[in-house]
Amino acid sequence: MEAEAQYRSQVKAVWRATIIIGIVTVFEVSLALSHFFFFYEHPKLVINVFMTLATLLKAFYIIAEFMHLQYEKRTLIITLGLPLVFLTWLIVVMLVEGKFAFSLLH
Amino acid sequence: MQLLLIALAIILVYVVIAHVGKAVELISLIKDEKQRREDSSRTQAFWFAASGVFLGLFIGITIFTEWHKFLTVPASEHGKWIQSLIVVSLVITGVVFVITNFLLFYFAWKYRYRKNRKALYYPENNKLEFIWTIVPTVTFIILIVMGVEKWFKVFSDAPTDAVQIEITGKQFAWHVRYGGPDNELGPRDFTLVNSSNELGVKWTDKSSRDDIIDDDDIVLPVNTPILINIGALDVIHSVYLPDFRLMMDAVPGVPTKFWFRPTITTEKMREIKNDPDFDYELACNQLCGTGHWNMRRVVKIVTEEEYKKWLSEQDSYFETNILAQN
Amino acid sequence: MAEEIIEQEQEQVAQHFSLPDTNNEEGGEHSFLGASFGKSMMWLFLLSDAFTFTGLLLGYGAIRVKSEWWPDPNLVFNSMPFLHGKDVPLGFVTIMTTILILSSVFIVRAVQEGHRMNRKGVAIWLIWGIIGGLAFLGCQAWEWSHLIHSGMRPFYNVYYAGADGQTLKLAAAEIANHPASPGPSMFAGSFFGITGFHGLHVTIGVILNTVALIQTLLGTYHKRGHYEMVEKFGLYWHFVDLVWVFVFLFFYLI
Amino acid sequence: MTTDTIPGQFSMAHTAHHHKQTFLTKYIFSTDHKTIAKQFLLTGMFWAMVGGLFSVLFRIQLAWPDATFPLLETLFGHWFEGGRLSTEAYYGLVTMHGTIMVFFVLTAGMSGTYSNFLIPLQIGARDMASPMVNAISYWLFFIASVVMLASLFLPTGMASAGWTIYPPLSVLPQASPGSGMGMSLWLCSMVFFIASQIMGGLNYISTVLNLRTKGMTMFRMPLTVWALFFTAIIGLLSFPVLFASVVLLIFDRGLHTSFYLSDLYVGGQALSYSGGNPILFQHLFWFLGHPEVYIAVMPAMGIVSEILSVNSRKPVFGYHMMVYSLLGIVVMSILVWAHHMFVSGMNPFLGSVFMLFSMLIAVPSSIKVFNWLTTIWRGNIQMTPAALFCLGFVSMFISGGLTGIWMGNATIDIQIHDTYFIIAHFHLVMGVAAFFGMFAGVYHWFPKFYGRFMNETLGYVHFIITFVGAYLIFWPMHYLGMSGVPRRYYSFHEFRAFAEYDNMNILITTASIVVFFTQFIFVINFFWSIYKGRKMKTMNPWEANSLEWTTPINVNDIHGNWPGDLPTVYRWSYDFSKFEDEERDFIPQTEPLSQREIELGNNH
Repeated sequence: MEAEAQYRSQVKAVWRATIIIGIVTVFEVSLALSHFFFFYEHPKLVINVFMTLATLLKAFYIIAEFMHLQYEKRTLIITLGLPLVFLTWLIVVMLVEGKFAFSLLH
Repeated sequence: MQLLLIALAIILVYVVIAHVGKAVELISLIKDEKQRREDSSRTQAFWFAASGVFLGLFIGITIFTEWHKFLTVPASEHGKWIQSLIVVSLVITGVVFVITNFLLFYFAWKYRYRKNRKALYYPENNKLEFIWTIVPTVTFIILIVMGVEKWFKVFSDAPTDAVQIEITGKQFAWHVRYGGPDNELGPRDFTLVNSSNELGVKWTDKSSRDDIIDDDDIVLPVNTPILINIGALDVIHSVYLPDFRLMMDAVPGVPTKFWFRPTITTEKMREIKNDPDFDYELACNQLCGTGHWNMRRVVKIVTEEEYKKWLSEQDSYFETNILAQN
Repeated sequence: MAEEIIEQEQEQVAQHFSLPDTNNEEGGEHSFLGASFGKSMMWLFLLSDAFTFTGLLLGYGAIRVKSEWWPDPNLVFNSMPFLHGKDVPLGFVTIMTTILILSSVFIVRAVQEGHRMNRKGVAIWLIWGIIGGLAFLGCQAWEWSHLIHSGMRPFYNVYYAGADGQTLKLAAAEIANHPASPGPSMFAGSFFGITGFHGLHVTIGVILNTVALIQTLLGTYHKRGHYEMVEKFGLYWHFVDLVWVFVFLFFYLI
Repeated sequence: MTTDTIPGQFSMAHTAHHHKQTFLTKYIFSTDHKTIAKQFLLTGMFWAMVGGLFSVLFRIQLAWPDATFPLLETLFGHWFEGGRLSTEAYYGLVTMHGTIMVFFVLTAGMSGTYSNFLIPLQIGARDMASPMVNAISYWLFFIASVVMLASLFLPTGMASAGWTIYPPLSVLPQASPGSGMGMSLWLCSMVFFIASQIMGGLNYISTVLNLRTKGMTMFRMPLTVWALFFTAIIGLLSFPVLFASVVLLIFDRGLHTSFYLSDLYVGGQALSYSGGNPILFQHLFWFLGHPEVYIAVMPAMGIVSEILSVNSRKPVFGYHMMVYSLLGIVVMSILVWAHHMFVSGMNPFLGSVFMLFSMLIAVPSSIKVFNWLTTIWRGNIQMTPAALFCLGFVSMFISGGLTGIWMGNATIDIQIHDTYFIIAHFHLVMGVAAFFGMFAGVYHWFPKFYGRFMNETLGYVHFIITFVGAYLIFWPMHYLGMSGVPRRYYSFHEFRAFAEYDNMNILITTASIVVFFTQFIFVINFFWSIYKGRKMKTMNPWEANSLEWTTPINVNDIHGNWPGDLPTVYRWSYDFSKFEDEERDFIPQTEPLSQREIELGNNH
């Protein structure tokens, strides 16, 4: 019956992750709407940062729980995680370049 | 018919070569395998070493005969910095090039196959590997530091008194606009382009009224900072002035710029080069279509007095072309 | 000393022989990733697909950063089907997100049932997952057609900046007077381009899940002894969900 | 000896493949990795000849810009209208030469051939992880080839925006005749090609990770497998970004979005594109484009390490360092792309960061060079054609690599960017060098490919002319570039400064014609030897250690590579000349450690 218990705990973990993702989504949307309704005159930067972090949290739960990655072998996690360094660098470069083009134009 | 004959001749040559190869192989097979390997290794090591000597001579001789062509006199301030970096790199890489290539050919000759000899089992030496990790790293870091310092100097902000000009690329020519007496370029809008206003200058803006647009040689003063505002109308071009070591892409939609300080007038350069017809040339260096090779403009570097005189003789494009026509 | 080394070596050799073989039918070195080659191939594919989507999203990001002004998504995505004229900012897209996440959860459940070799359970959850996917596609189709009806095209954007920076919308009658897009045209271009590319992925995912469903119903996987195929297609489906989370952030929230 | 004569020995696991084979299933739609490797090789050879021919054609134009060649008009029709290469055809040929050589020959032809052939054979696997995906990978490449080939014959001209297809030139048919249908087919072909590469890469990686035979730990793999493995990783991470950039380009062309376009006035009218940024494309493109050069040269590095070691009868020096330097190259190569764009109008601060990375990537490369030199030091070098090509590779790699230190220095790059200097640099370091690796591989593994040897004499002739010729072609280009001659010019006579190099251009073109025709010696040798070459009589003709030489001579008839059980591995593949007093100077990987070795300790 050990398998059965494991199954139950896994199912529970998935629903838990679902609820967390749901709450985070509600949090994000309410942040966006609160800016829209109450702080429209103010810059959105801080809220954007919080929403990005919330999305990363969601992404973490999708990858770790739904895609089952946190239960996989460590090497697989590392193999998939390390290339994200390249992505990060690409993102940084592109956004800096976009800003630079902005500064040239205005 | 002629074509057929040529084709036949070529094929015949190849067939002969192939048969010779086959025959040589058959002859060599008579020998003992190891002896055969030793003989052919000697022959090939000889030819390889000979080709190394030939190439060494070729490279050595051409470097000396072509020296004046590839290390030309830089005609700008930052050109000299680049030149000095090139000399440093040339020395470092030259030494490494000679040593490593020599060792390669020498080892290939010295350690060619002999049937009675055994190679040395030498799989690792951490100390050695450590040395040739560290030494290149340190060398490169020195080069990087030298390069970065100059790089930021080249791309620093132009002095405020820099002469403003604008070079705009289009297929397949350059438009040049000078700031005019107020040394300020008026704004542009690509939707305003038409046959009488090929750059789309906004004439409503005051600063554009005195701008000079001239299709003749580009005239610029010596020893004065010059800020080139670069743009393009249709595709990416690249402003390239080899003598000034100046290159910057002209990108439609994204204005770029480059400032430099020319140090040698055209007249003086003619003396230096001992070539009375010499001219500085502006070329396009980014593939921009079928006329890419054809975008030539002459740049004239003159003394400051001559430049002032030239400037005073120029008319505002707005007054002579736009006002006069309407 | 020598004996120790011999022992060590023998142990090492013995270890090579006793390693469990997960993939190579004839037993080989242990799997580096701890997953069958099929699953590692799917993971690696998803990794490379993540690079594709990052490239696309950066195309959008770099342009948005470069632009002086961008329409406020709260004012653009504020319609709901069956609620004409009502202003519900971000309402519909939140529903879409929920649908896609739930559909992802259903597929996880299918995978878990697969581990228990529960054929019926797998089939039921797969059906739910497919329904979720189709519902999402339907929602996207509605949103697209709504935007297209209001005059949006990949190269034409009806939302433009008002005098003090607020988002205004061009009325349908005025469009003819504006041959060039009044607002940043890339607002529409990147939206259609990237959600379209994502939608293509969703479509492929639905097809894959349908294939898995048919195979499950036919009992192919049961005969095979494992439901790994469901797991692999499931990974793909979660990835689609993952991408949507970011699309949601970048196009609707920020 | 066919598989039928050894009943019972054939692996149980693969009896499914043991059905009756027709010509079609065996040679055309085969899922056997060896056949697919040969398909890649032959397609690659075809493309190499086309690409080489194109380079000769436009070199003729550069050497004799004002002469006419009626013969060429007869041969090539409207490209040579009136015996002179037209500008449209010139830029088309330049573009196609780059595309074909970089993508179809040095990427697909190179890693397609060797990954497919060597990975399963050298790690002791029966086939790729997924033979089906492998076959699909080839056929996608084939479709890409057909589409690209079709684009050559378009009456409106082939793509002519350079192999880097920078927008807006590649987007606007008004700007260049080749940007119409020609570019559409180019992009279409590229989409198939990228799909092919990603599928192949997935397969190579999971094969190496999952299908190694008993005892074949990662650090016992031959360096070829390491190199091909890393190549696949680079491809897997960078091709998707090219895909993204191509997709956005297709959006711009088809849907009139303006990801890459802004403020354009072309053909007498202002276009409605706005808000885009052409530099964006360059970033996305070079995110693939730079790793791409390592995709081309890394398999050659692996092949050279392996063949130099086998032929100098010495273990490759610093095996671990070789692996780590490959890894270093993988990591760095994906971080340095923007050094192709120092003067493209990018942020100068980013430029300096990219300069730092670009210079540091030379460190692992120089480690490799020193290790190769030490590998042949005090060796016993058998001068087979394969070994000669490897030595040639090292020389080319040094000569071309050192100028990389110039190009990587952003400040120097202001002067030599996009001139003939860069042409010399990358042709030496990743063009000729990678080709040399490819030739070396063919000469070395030909017996495994076809059970026969290639003719050595022809190999020697091929090598020496190609080697000297390549230097004669590319060395003078350094001088041209340093004095400012830009690349991709149809004629240098417009400019006074560039017109004075006629002699050098004639030298380069003559050498290139000679080298081009020399390659036919190789081609003839190749096809001749398939049918008439000296037969392979022993299983291990080069006395090498790696697993591919433990397969039977007729391995091509066996889908599954080893007729019996898979071999077991006890050591690394570089135990050459380990004991001076032993008659035999190599110890195959399948041989258990002897008592003496165990006592000695420190074994790989």
